[in-house]
Amino acid sequence: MIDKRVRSLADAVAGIPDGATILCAGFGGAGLPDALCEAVIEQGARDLTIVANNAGTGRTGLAALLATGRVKRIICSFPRSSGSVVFEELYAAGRIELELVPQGIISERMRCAAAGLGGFYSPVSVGTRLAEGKEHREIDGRMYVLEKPLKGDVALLAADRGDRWGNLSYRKSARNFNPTMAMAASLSIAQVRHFVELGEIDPETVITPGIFVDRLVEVPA
Amino acid sequence: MIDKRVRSLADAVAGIPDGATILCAGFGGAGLPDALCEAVIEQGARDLTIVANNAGTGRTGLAALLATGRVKRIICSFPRSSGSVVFEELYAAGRIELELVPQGIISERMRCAAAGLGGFYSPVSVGTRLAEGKEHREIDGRMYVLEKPLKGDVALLAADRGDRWGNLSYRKSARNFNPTMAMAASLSIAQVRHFVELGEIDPETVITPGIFVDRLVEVPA
Amino acid sequence: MPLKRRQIAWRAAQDLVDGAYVNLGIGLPTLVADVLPADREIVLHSENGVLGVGPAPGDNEVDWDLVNAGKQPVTLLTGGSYVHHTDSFLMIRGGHLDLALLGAFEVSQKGDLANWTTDDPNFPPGVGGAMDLAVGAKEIRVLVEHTTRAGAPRIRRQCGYPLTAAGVVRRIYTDLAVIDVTSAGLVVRELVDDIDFRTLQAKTEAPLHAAPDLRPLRAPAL
Amino acid sequence: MPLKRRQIAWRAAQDLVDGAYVNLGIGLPTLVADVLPADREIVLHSENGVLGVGPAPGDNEVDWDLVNAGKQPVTLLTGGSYVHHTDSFLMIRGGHLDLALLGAFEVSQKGDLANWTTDDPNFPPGVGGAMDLAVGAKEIRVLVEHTTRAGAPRIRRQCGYPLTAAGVVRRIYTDLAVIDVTSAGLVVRELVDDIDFRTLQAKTEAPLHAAPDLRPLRAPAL
Repeated sequence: MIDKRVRSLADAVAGIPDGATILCAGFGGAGLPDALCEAVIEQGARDLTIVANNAGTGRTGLAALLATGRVKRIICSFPRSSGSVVFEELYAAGRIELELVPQGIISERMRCAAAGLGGFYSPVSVGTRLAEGKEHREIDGRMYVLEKPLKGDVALLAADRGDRWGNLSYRKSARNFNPTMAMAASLSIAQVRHFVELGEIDPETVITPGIFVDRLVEVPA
Repeated sequence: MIDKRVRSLADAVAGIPDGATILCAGFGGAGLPDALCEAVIEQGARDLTIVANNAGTGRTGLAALLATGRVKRIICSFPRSSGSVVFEELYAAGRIELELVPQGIISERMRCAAAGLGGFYSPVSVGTRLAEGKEHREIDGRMYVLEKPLKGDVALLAADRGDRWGNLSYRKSARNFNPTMAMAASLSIAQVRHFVELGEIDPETVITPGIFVDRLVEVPA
Repeated sequence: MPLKRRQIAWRAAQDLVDGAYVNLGIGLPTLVADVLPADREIVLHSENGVLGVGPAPGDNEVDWDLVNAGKQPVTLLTGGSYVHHTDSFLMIRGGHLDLALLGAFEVSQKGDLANWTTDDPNFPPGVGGAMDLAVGAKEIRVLVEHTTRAGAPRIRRQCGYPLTAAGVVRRIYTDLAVIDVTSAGLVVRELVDDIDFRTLQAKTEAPLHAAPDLRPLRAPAL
Repeated sequence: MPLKRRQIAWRAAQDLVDGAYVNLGIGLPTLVADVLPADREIVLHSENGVLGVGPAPGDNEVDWDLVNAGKQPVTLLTGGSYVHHTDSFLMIRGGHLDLALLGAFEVSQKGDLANWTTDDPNFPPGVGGAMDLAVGAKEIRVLVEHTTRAGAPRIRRQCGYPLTAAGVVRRIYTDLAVIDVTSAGLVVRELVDDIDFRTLQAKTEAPLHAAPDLRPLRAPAL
């Protein structure tokens, strides 16, 4: 019998090793696994690399994890959101490395890893500073840069509903990076607002099939 | 006002030019746009390239289109299904070119075109005859071949429900190649079992957003 | 009178055709969602996976699971749908959007766009979806205030800030003018009433050409 | 007695662990769906976008929108779901499946797999999802009749037919034996009762080694 549900946030994040690359879903506050981020603080892993769209806001969730000083590097597209005070302090103090990647390319690089591919040619960033050092190639008259897969050791996800097989559904734009990150990590962990019985999520409307999810924990909104 | 619905199969396939590359969805009989295939016979385009998983069965639908002799080339993964009699006759007679592509690579190459990428590195077919002539590259200790995007001039799709914006939903495994082909063609045409009012397909469960669909015609099952 | 921000958005919205798929970038372009022409169906795309963005919600309708690229609450039109980020950027990069309306720090006379970093060492850069949009949408138009608060021109011979993409911008909507980027240079199509062409040129680093049918740029009070 | 096809499937099914994600190829492997151990939850994947394939439907339950890789009608387990082809092959190629059970024309002593073409000029080749599966699943096992109808061995020193993938097969289930592909060669783990090892070797081109704990291969009548 398959049952990926765990009872506590501590169980959900158990075993994350030092040095892990953690994919952290969410766009602003929507679909953000804030409870899981805070559970990682308790869990204690350090020397972390975080992959996320933003760099946390306020002093909770991802920002709280950054504030511990245990994140050495963040790969994101837009750390400049209003309220990213913790990141800005760390950045100004030179206490965190930033790898800036265009938003669609972060997502596509994670999908590339998830799909077992070795890389892809992208037209994005050609002619800009972000293409410096990347391999260039002209294909059918257009210039592309080679982008490499981006795989996570862990993905932290936030979904609306989840069942014991790990099937997930989301609400509205809270879907965002969650489905791709779920596919792109060795250990995918979801906080869900509601545990539901197997079969309650219509098979046509499962957005993340359980095959991509390893653990889920209920965190009511 | 957006209204992509057309009244007849003839209107649906109007304007397909000679020499077009047509992506034809379906896996076996599920999700197969048989009425659209037959409408292309009436429409008259010739020197066609068909991209499909299979090569038609029996004497109707895709097989009927092949039987006209107006398909010069087929790109597919599995033309060997039982009942692919028309294709087998044409193939034995040397009257149709076959490009055999692994099933997942057909799909990924179409997605690559849909996503505006220049190509991708795939581990599939390495060390086999199907990799001959392809550019090889070792990445992080694994060998890959370079695969190129595969774009359609036209996609022929079969869906369950569709609305005037072109939003589509499917039933069960009839989904198959439809969503990817919808994204990968310049002109995407769907036969749908049921026209529904805008909003009847739950926004969470639209599988093919209308942005990818140009025309739809109602063909009851 | 220079246009207010909402009026710049209104002017850009007037050029959207019925049935167009249009991405709205953060900042000024986001305002376009609230001032669309009532006689057309325009499908707004937001990079975070919303197709069919509606106007801002009323105070009682705010749902923090439904936000736009600027993380502000929005609504969904009937017929709209949600996709995940990878599919949303497939739409962007794959040429499925007719138009992207973007903000900018600077635009050059050749249509180069700079909108992701000012290189301020105290301020982290943020590229977001700007580079994906700049190379992916079928057409790029920019909404921007004509000068910085300090009065420096944003429409320049060459961008001083690092590029987002080269040669992609086709039209610029500012608080003072509507300007097309053409192979013959920058052509002013519309100009606000109380500024003359020479004054406009003085606020613009790149050379401007007046369109033969130069028209007044006017917007309702909103 | 050699096993019947359904019994080969049954034997392969006994090795599936609770919670495993398993792809079933066309032909013999497809039969596995109907003979799964009742005490385990095993999630069967079908390349055409079905995760959680159930047993064959009753005559009144056939739905031609729900088929397996062999285009035969199937059912869906509670908890199952549908994806499109590109996502289905992402699952396959990205290493998300624990195991793929595939059919074969031939398997070599090094685990090379040949299952897509016999090079018969009168008969078009068909690769389907075989190459994607062969390189993508975490483990590959083959279900095959030990010899062709003409009696030619299918387990060979080297494959005579064009390869699907090199060195990927880890275990072979036949109507006569269960054989592991190891770095020390082919090791027979189980052998049907009424055939001795020497007879098995005679029906096999590649050299075989008997496992120290060689056991009888038995299956219920089914």
